[in-house]
Amino acid sequence: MNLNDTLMSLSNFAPEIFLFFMAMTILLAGIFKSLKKHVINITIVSTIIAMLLSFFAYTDDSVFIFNDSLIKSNVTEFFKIICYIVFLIQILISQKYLRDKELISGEFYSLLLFALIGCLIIISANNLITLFLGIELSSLSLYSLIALNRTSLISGEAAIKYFVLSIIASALILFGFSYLYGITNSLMINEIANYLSNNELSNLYLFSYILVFIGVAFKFAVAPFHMWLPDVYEGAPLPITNFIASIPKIAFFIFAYRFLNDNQILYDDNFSKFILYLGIFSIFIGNMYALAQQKIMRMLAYSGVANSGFIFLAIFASLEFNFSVAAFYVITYTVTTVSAISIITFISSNKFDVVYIKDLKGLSSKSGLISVLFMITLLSTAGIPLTIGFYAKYLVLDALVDQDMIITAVIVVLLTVIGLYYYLRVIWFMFFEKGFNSLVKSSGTINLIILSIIPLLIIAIFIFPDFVFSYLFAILT
Amino acid sequence: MITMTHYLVFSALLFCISVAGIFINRKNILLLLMSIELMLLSVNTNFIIFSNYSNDITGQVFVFFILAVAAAESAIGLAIIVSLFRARNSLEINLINKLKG
Amino acid sequence: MLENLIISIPILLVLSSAVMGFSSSKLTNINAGIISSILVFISFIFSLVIFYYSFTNENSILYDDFYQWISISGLNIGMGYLIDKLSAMMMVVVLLISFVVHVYSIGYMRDEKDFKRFFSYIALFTFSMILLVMSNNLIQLFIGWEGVGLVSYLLIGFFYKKESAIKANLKAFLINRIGDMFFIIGIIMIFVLLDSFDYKTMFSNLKLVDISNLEYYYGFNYIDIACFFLFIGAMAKSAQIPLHVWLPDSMEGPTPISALIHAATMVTAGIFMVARLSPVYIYAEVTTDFILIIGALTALFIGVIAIFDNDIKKVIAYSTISQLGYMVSALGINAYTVSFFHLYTHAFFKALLFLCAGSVIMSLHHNQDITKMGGLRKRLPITHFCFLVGTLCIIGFPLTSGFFSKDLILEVMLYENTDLSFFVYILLLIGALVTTVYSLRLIFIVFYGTYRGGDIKKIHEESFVILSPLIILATLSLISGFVIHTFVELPIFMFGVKEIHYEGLLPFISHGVLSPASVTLIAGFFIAKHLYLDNKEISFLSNKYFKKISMIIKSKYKFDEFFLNCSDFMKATSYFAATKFDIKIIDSFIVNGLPRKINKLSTYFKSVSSGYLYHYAFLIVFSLVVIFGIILARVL
Amino acid sequence: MINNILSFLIWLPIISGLMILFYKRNDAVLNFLNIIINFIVFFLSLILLNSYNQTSTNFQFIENTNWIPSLNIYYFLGVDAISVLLIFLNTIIFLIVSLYNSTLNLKNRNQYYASFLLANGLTIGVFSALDAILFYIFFEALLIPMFLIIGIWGGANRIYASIKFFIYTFLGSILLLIAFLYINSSISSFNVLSFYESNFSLIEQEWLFIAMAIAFAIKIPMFPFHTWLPDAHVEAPTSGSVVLAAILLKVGAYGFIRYVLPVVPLGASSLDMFFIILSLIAIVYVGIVAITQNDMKKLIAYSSISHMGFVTLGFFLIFQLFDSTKIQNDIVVSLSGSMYQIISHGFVSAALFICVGSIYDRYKTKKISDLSGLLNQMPVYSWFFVFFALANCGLPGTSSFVGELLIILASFKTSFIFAFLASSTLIISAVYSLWLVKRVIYGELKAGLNNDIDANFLEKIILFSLALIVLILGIYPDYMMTYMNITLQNLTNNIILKI
Repeated sequence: MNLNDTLMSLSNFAPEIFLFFMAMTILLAGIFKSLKKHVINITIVSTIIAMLLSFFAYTDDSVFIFNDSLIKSNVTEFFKIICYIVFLIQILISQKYLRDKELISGEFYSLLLFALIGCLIIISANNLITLFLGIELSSLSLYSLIALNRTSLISGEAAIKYFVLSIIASALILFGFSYLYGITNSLMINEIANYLSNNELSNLYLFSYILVFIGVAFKFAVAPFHMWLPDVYEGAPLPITNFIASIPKIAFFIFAYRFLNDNQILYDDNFSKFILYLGIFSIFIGNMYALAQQKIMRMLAYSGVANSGFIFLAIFASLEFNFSVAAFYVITYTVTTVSAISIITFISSNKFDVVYIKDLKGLSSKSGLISVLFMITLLSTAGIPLTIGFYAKYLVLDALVDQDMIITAVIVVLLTVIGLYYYLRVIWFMFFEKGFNSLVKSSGTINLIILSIIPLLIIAIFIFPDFVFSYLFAILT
Repeated sequence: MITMTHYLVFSALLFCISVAGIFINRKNILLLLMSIELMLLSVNTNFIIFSNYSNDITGQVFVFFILAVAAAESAIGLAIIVSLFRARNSLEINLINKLKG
Repeated sequence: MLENLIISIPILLVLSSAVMGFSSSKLTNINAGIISSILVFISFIFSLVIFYYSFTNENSILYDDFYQWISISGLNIGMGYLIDKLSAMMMVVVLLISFVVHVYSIGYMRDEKDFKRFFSYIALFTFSMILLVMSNNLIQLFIGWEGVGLVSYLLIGFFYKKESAIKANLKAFLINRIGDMFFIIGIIMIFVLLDSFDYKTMFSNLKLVDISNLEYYYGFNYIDIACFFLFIGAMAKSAQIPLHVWLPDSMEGPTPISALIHAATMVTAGIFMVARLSPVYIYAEVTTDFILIIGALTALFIGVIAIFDNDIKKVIAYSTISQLGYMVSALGINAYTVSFFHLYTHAFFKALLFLCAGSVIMSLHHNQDITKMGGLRKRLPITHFCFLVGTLCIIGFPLTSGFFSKDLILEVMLYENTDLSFFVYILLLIGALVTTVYSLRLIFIVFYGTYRGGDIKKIHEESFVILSPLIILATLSLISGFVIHTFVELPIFMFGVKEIHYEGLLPFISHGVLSPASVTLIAGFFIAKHLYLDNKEISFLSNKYFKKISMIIKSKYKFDEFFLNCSDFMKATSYFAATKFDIKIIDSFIVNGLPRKINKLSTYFKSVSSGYLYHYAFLIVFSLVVIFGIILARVL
Repeated sequence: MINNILSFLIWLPIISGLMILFYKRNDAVLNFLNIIINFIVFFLSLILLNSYNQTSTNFQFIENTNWIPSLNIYYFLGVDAISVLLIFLNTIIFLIVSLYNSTLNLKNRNQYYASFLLANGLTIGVFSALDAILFYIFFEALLIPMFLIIGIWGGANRIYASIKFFIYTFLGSILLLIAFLYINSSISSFNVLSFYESNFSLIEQEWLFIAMAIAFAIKIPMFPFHTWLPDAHVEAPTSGSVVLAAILLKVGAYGFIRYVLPVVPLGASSLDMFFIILSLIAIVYVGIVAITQNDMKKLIAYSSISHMGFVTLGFFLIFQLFDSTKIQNDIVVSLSGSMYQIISHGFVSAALFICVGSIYDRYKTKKISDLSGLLNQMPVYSWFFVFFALANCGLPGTSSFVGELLIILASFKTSFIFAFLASSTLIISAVYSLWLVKRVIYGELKAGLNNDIDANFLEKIILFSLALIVLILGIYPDYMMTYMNITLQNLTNNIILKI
């Protein structure tokens, strides 16, 4: 590896490296009282800069950098930019909440940035080592972030649960990695994934893939590996939940994409059925549990479980199509979840935490705009037309029907109908009930504008969806 | 003659024991950390075996990374446990179920 | 020219109805009544012109469509007219009576708040009736048919605050609806057979149909069934047993209405319909026998009820039903013209009787109970005279109109010369006796004897507006029978109908006077005189068997109770279906039950989640083992 | 302009509805704006009605844009006579509703109007979409404004009703989506015209038919799926009930005639007896259920179900007719009857709900047992009520008679029993309609009912125009009959060719 390569690699990885340095800087800045109040701004500005760097360096070619351990292509950059945008929205919205809860500190933003960088590395990783490091970087940061609210009992509990279970998942993934390494003699993901083009499928390969994908299922919170998700949603501070619900999902989707794209294993009946049934089971469990929830975050968590099930179905469906269906689903789901949690973050304040669904009673009379935005978000999660959530579910169903899996499709849609009920319940509390939540604050024009971005996009992309589809189709082929 | 299979079975058993340690242990959180450590070690064993048998050094490089990360994980785990202990004055796993349902 | 006249009749009537219904309060009641009457009168004149035309031009049939109601491939229904002698005659009768009733109502209804609404209704009624009469197809007939039913419904409930009135109108409408249900099936059956609703096409298609081979249900001929269903419609409208129960109750309406709708015109629509469809009915042999029996039963058994009723209007109403029975039984032997003749005479004298009754009721300040009347002959001489004329007509006193028409029916019945017709003839003859008794009873109790209602001095004749219609009708009742030859020679429609054995007016009169009917007349007179004028008892009438019979008759054969039970049953069914089946089973058990089950399951799932870390870990490991197990089993 | 009239019809109310959300200052201005918008939409539909060429069998005013090429979904609009008439019904009803709404006291008036405008546009979309997915999108999206209308402005038990409404109809429609996807997966098109040319095997058609029929049967609603409707009607605000009864139910019927009968006729014909029986149960049984309802809105809701039973009966008779008579015209007659019943019921039920709603506004009760003798206090309303009740029981001269006559006629051609049961509605509908009138309108005024406000000018106009429409449709049905005749013949041809 010569200097030229190194420079090229550095330049191609500049946004992440820049962010990394900024994360350090913020950590330092947090120590000094005089700089402490600037950490937010520094974080925002550096994220924007990183995003712009990433945006302007966008090319359609794929480049292997750092001795092929990382890869940069239009796929990675596209998803990274989405990560940046989502991240930006999250920190912009969470300011007020964090201030109320007195959680603002240098290490908070620094850790958050590290978690982001970890996810970005997962997206770019082409080597098992970098991949593992990326996973661990984001996980380690998140463990600490969840536990950040030291006075809260449930934060600690959420953190320890997430910690232990997440390490089990990591260990499973690593275990799978070790066998893959043993079979292929390589740590390069592209080589591992292409292994089958020259070799027969061995049972060991299948089992290690299943191990790895159980790890992935855990990260996506696909049932029965979902138990951590509701606890973390409930226990963690809302901005952290917001992060966990969104960016790692995108990262792990790319993880799955790397391992499965052009891989013959998808055509293996055992593996594809594994993905399929896991997905259906997850939709079932998620919806069934969400139905009885009284707490809004747990409800969203279980709805997340159901949606992750759909993501697995979408991955299954990439048999027929390509990963664009799954990618669209992941993006849709991520974005709508961010919107939902951001709205909850925004209306929670130190005096009034939105914990139960009934806390939203009469929100529409207090703030019509917020409740309409929330409604759009929820409808999108439920997959009702006029929102992109419809296309997301539509594509999955379409893929299932195209593979003549009508019964599966019917089961899935029937489960979705169950799911509809709890989304509607939120809407009914917001719109149909008389409210008393005078403590909800819904001021701040800038925040409202930021909150409106995603719901507006949800509608706008619904009306003109084709450029998204064709773009995803183009880059993921 | 000890073949690769033996090693692999050994590491798999190690993995199983550690996993069992996690859910059979219902007393102390610290024991969890140990089980986790053991789990990662079984992975390490695997990597070393494969690396050795295939004459490829990268597997062993990976092991170093895993060890380092494991150390970091232990550190953070301990930190979480400390904060948990401060909040509730106990490390009984049985008591950690405020979040459920 | 004639076409314009024909079109303008319904237009004038609907105009009158609309003007009365929507006019502002500026139009005073009297003026409104006058305008309305004038419009009807003009229509009447027009109808006379049409009538003149169709009786002077031999075999002339005016036929056209105003417009196409529906004209799609496979279905052509027009709205139009078919004026032959039958409909021209009927139109004249309807419009004449309507006009008379209009005039009468100006006086009778003058104190009503809803005066104009009343006039709007009767104009609408006349319109619907004309629509029915002049229709050239079955659908238009049905529209008019339902239209008159509607107005009858509205008018019976005219005094909408009275509970009995609104009960009666609902009853009337619903029972008519029972008939209509069958009627519409009948219409459709005819359509399916003859491929048209239009009379002209229908009857010409009838020639192409092989009637004898139309086996349908249970050995009945298709035409029989169709005609049977059509006749059920007629039974409801023309108040035949057992669907007659609405007519006595309909006397809750204002009296002019009883005269117009429930005596002279609407109730005869059933007769008119059968007469109109006579070319079809002559093929329905079983059904015509049925018609014959129903008519005879109605004529006798409902007539008997009239002897025991004390409400002046109800007595007349029962007599109407009985007379309708006569007309129907004439239909039963395909003697359509005879039946129609009785319809025509009956229209005049029955309207007359009702209007007289109305005059009495008005004079007595809305008292209808005949036990509180008596001796009114002196105070109400004109009314008495007219009532007497009406009574003479109905009992068939020689040379009155009723004499001609009723005797003709009896004669034709006897002449038919089958077992059934002879049996019916006997029934009708007894019916004639009964008619005499109750009619004379009424006039004796009301106008003779002594007044039983208090001070007779306060009673006096009503104004000229009330009386002049009586006089007109009385005159018509007296003279209208002399046109008998027109009827016996009247071709109902394009098909030839039954030859009537008729040798001229004088032989008919002499034959009629010497017939058994005269015996019943005389016998009836003496019975009535004995019982009601002299107030004596007849010994055999007081034995216990006769008491029992009279109890049955007074209970009106429990028909009302039967329909009441039916409606109670329907309500109970509905209540059961609504609360038990619809709500309990479908809604609670299935529609809400399934979600409830799912919700329960969900709550159960939630409750079994412990939240313990080691359970979570165990579950992960367990699932892992299961997944591996399954895949191992599949792979190996 | 005339070429894009359908787009205008769809998007004008939707966009103006969204804009009206941001204006809440002055109620009078809002009323005015709302009425004007609805009037313009009505006027546009009038133009549509007028410039539609009845003699052509083709879809007209076609707009075809490749909306989502990657999913093969087109923005494909077009109308035949069925659609035109339904759009016309739709715009009239919404115009009337907008007039009626301006007489009400409302909270959040702008949102209320916006919901209705949205519903207006979306319904027009449903009736004019010729791409299955586009149809589905409008079909589903229509639930949202209705859900909000019932849920926000409804009665005491509105939440239960609205959720039931939403979930129940959603449940059905999602099966519809799967059916569409299946069709697309074999013929690679969502285009209705290619749906018509599709040729599925019998078993496929049966399953497709079941999926689609459940969706539309819930929407109509047919007998065992009907229980959401009374609840929704009882809780919905008056205008909501009007739209629900007059428009939403018709969407289900439209679905049958556009997506079920011509697309999977074999499937339909093999299961038609079942649906005929369900329709007859709806006519007889649901009619009987209506009799003893104590809530006026519930009564009318059940009567709506019963009347819609005629519509479905007319639809499913066609296969029996084809089997027994083989005469195409008979089928056309049956379909014409159904279509006429759809339109007629739209007006009659709308008017009845307006009457009941006005009674509720004045006396704050819909319970029949609480009311009596309203004729004494509000004669104008009461006479209209009587009129529409009579129209409801299919009195000749009103529009309801025409459809029922044709359907009874068609059913007689297949079976005497069908005709007998179908015509029993003459009695049953008279019982529930007129018994209602007897108890509520006639009689002595119930003590405690004190309200001297009769219909005001606007309400008189509303009721009068509805009455006029009902009468005109009843007296001169030929205009509409011939208007849609060619289309129905063409439809019949399509169906016959595939059986």
